[in-house]
Amino acid sequence: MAREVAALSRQERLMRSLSRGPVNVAIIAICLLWMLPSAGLLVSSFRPRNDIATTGWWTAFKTPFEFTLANYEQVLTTQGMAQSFVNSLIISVPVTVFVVMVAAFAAYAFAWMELPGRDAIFLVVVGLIVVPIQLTLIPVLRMFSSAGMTGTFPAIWLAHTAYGLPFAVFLLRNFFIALPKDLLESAFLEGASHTRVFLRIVMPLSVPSLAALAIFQFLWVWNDLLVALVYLGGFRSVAPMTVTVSNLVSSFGSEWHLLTAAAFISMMLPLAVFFALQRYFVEGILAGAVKG
Amino acid sequence: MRPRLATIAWLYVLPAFVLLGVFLVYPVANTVYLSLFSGRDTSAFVGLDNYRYLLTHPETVIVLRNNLLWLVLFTAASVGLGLILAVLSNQVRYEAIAKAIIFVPMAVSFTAAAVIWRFMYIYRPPQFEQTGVLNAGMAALGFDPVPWITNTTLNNYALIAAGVWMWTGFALVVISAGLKGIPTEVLEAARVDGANEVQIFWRVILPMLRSVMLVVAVTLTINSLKVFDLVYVMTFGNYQTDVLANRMFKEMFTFGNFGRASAVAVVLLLAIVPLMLLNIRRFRREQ
Amino acid sequence: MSWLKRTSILALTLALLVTFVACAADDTEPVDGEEPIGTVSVMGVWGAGEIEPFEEVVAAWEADTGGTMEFEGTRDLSAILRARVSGGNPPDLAILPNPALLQDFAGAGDLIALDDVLDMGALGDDYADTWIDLGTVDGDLYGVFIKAATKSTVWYNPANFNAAGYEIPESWDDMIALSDQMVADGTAPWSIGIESGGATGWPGTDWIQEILLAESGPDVYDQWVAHEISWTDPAIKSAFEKFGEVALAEGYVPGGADAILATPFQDASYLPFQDPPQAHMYFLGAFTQGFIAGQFPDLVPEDDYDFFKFPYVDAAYMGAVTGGADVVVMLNDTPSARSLMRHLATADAWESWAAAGGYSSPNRSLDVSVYPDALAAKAAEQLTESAIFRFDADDLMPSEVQNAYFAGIIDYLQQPDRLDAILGEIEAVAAEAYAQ
Amino acid sequence: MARVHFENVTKRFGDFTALRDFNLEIEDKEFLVLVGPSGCGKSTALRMLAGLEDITEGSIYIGDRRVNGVPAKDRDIAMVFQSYALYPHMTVFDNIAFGLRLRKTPKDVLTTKVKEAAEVLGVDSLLDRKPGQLSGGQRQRVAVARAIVREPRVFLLDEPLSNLDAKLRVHTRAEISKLHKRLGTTFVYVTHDQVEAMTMADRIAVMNEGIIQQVGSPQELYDEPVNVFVAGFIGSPAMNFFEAEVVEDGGGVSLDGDGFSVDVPDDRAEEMRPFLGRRMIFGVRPENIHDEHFVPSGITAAPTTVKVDVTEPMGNEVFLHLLAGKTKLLARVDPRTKMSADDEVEVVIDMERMHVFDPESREAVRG
Repeated sequence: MAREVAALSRQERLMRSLSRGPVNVAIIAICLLWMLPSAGLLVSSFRPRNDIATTGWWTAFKTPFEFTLANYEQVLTTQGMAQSFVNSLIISVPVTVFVVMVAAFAAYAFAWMELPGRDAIFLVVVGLIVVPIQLTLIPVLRMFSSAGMTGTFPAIWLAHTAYGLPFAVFLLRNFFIALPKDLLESAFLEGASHTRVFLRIVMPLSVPSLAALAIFQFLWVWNDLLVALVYLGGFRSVAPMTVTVSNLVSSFGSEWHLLTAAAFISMMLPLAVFFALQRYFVEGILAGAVKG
Repeated sequence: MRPRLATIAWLYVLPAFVLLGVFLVYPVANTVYLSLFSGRDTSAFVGLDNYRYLLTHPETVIVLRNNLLWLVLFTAASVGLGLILAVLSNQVRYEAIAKAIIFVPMAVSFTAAAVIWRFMYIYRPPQFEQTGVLNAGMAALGFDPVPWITNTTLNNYALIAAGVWMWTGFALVVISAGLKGIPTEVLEAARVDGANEVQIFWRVILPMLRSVMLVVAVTLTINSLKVFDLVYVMTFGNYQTDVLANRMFKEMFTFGNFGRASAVAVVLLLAIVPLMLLNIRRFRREQ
Repeated sequence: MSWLKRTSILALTLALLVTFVACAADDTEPVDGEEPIGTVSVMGVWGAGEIEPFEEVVAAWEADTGGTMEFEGTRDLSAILRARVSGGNPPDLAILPNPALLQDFAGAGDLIALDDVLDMGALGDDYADTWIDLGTVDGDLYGVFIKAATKSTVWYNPANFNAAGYEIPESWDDMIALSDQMVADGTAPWSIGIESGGATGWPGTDWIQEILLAESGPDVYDQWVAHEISWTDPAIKSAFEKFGEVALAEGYVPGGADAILATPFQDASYLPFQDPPQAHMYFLGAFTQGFIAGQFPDLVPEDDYDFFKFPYVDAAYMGAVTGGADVVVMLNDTPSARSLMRHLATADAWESWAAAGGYSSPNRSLDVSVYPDALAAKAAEQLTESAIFRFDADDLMPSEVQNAYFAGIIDYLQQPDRLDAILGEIEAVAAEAYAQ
Repeated sequence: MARVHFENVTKRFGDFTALRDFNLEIEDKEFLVLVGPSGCGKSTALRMLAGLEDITEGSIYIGDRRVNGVPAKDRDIAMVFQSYALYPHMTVFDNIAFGLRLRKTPKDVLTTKVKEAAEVLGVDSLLDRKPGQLSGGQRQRVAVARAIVREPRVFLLDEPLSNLDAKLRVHTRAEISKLHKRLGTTFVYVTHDQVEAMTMADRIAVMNEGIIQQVGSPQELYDEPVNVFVAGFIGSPAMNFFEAEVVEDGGGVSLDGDGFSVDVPDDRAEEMRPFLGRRMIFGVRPENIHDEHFVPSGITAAPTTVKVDVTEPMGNEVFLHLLAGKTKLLARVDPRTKMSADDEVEVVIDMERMHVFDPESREAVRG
């Protein structure tokens, strides 16, 4: 099925392409449909303000062409945009690392160590996936302000790490438990400690699923607005991209020309990360979700 | 040896426990407690009044209805489309590209997605040139433009469509991975046994994908119950599109009604827990 | 393996950083007395086009005192502010978009009374009593109104009016007659759009409030705001029906009710100024000037766009004006915050913004000549000179009621026959909310 | 009539040619084994016959019908896969019944047939289980039962024994032979194991690098391999090869190898004369090298001095790894031999049974 046949008799090739015809049409149609919304965003972001409000983006391809970089210029030169890009990285990268580390330790324990009531505890941990984080905002903010941590990066690191943990533990534990038992047992027989097995065998073997988790986590944190707004506030010195972008919109109405450009800028890094690590991503998903 | 091992095990899970306890477990417990009190200052104990309100008030009944709509349509459409695309794209050479295209929306923030979809759904009166893709299409086909976001019979579907756009990529990637896990020989055996492609799909592929589909479906169902950002950004729950998570946000932060907000959260939790149990039971069984 | 080593080093570095930042964050708390001025955080709904002029307003204070202002902008101010206040981490100052929030927070004891912060005598000279009253809760002043906008402005294109020989209407009946004339001439009289994301409906409430004040007068208006009369009162119902006379009349609004619901209010403001015009009139606050100027930079104020005052229904209330305003409140009592608060309460501070445009001051001491054009001055005058001024009613109501009111506007446009039921539903929400 | 006929069949995967001008006739009710090292194209040939691969060039006939382009389901064949390819979500009963169900077989007939097939393979007690609950041997039986239940015209088996342990493999080999006799159907069986081929086949087709090397009965292949490849592939342990020059030796002919020499018996000397002065490849099977003390009667002795490198006693025989000069030879000798490692000894090579190949074409040379 996976193997493609390059050389077929002409008749057979014709038959095959005829029978594949509808499949190709369907896939290409759906792909185009899926790209349509993003394409509209991209095209619009290069159109002058007045045009966006009065004509559809597809009319941009009619002559006379009127494209402009002004929207991007305005967004990029907005005060604090560069700073907020850095802030987004300062928030997302450590959180991603923390989540992966903390979850990996816990997941290893749930998969391979003896803990009283292990499965029940695991159930509770995974059950926490369902908690809507909005409901944690106030109690957590209270703790932060009594600790004097509001508006600081460590506060949002801790909070985001905690919010990401249930899913992360769930994913990694399912992957770890699917590792070949013999491999770990032979290491134990040779006298390796749990820590050694974890660091030297389990972690290196799990790179795909760690990468998949890291991508997910990075995307979530990068794209988060609510948590940043509440724990970090909108100060320019700490505000991430999402907060700065949402501030591009004045208190009145919809500035499409800025929103489209800003939305596209905010999408670029996540997309780059995703495409760069796509291979790991699929492998990791496969491992975590399918093998169980 | 034994006690020392357990100690190490506890050390491994300790950081996770501390974080989860402080940031999730404690707030949840607090919420359940608060849901029994009324008003802004949550001083008066009212028992289950907040729940009664939630389950009987016309406005909140619409919220429950909408969540049900999300649960059924969003989950079914995402899983269904993901399955169809996984099977179809498995047969073409540009599979990787096709999957990446479908997956892209996963990498988009809800804020950006909301911008994108408000752009799709823009409505202008019939006598004007349409600037939204959908209404331009309607106009090209000779229909009147449709106010997708405000029309109360359509707007929930319009929001769900945006959700499906975002999450089908997830379903596709996971189901496709599952599909690749089916040994080619089993499909060939079915072919030799006399099954045509349609029969192979229904009687061999689909049953073998069951557990993968279940994982995807449960994940998406949980998402459908927790859906917040899209609704928050696109309609804020106006025009009868409100959902539980947004309602909770509104009650808590806009109205300052903590008791009621907590009750909404508890209902949300209670709705999701059975699904979670289902998911975990499946994993237990497979081990 | 080296990957792991690198990550552990990274983690360690970050852990050190945590301690460092946590310590660094602590030393900004000031001590009592006239201490050196530090950083003041200000939260508001303002975004692009508003933050920059506000920073200019603060620049003078920063230069004088050596303090700095950090602005936190968020579209969903009430939610974020409530979370921050509940979490014990409010900003020093906040610029609230409506007095209802002020009353809410002041009532809960979250705001600092300003009576001993500001020179109350000078404030009384600068502001009409209406503004002082709106900022007062239980006898204490909690907020100073800084940026206001009259809402009684109907925008039109003078060139088009002249060409067609249309007269500016003074009464409601004149306006309806003019509208019918326009329909007969082939162009829709009105452009209306009430879409505004999460706050959809509010431009409609501006109509209701304007009509209610122009028809039933300020006393009924006040009773309504205080919920001393029911939402099912004939005066309220009449205001809705008069709104319907315009919004739902055949041929009055391009696209009818569907378009009103789905069109963003900002986009709707463009129609009278397009070439050819798609409509002749647009009713919304003075800030509409900014939309028109932004979309059509070549148009000349007064020649190509202008406004007239919303007509009276009952001649007794001919000069009545509604409006809205942003109010600055204090949440942390620090010398720095007090210092900035005092600065913001002066008329001089705002001259730069007034000159830059898009700003009307409720402060009588601000010289009208600083406004950049005659329209801006005219709008500011309408605000400060009006015989009867009433604050935007929905901004004074509890948020549940405001929410139900917005929803009521939407429902009414979709199902005008259900008006009685819709008003009954809002009343039910109000009865509960005001009881608390 | 279920003859199978490959006619000038070629299969290419992109630039790689898996099968080159493949011609083979398989008679009705014949048990034909395709054997060869992995990657030789044997599985490709089988899968083309099954309809699982397209045919690049040439034709395949089942009976009189040209089946190019006919989907697998319409070829009336059944196949047992190496991994058994059981449907994991179905019970054993449903696995066996699947093909019949697709053909809308009436329910009572279906049940009878499934039970019959299960009984034949001895899996009738497992009908309610799922494949996950079966052992490897049981799974293999279910796979066979699933194939036979449909009474196909041709029965294809793709390395069906390779996942079984050695003991079970020997046992199942015999069972499959019995099954073939009982069913009276054409069997095409693919394996890389020449023992399986020798023990079960009516005829064997030896393949290498996409080309059929030789087709014939097991004995023909053993006795008269047409080239070095077949000679080395058939027979276990494999045939010894050495290069040697053919020289005149006092009226007789002898072979001058690297560091050893052996006489050619008179009755084959004439045959060697045309190659006098040339280096040829010679093949001797291990069973044709004997301990000088235990030479069976009736063979023409050609004694040679060699050094014993390693001895491997097997109980019923002893394998001797020998060094004749630089040439390594393996001998399979009588268990009573006293030879031990490092001994300089005399062995007797039955040169009448020697095989001679042309060093260039590597084809067998016949006198």
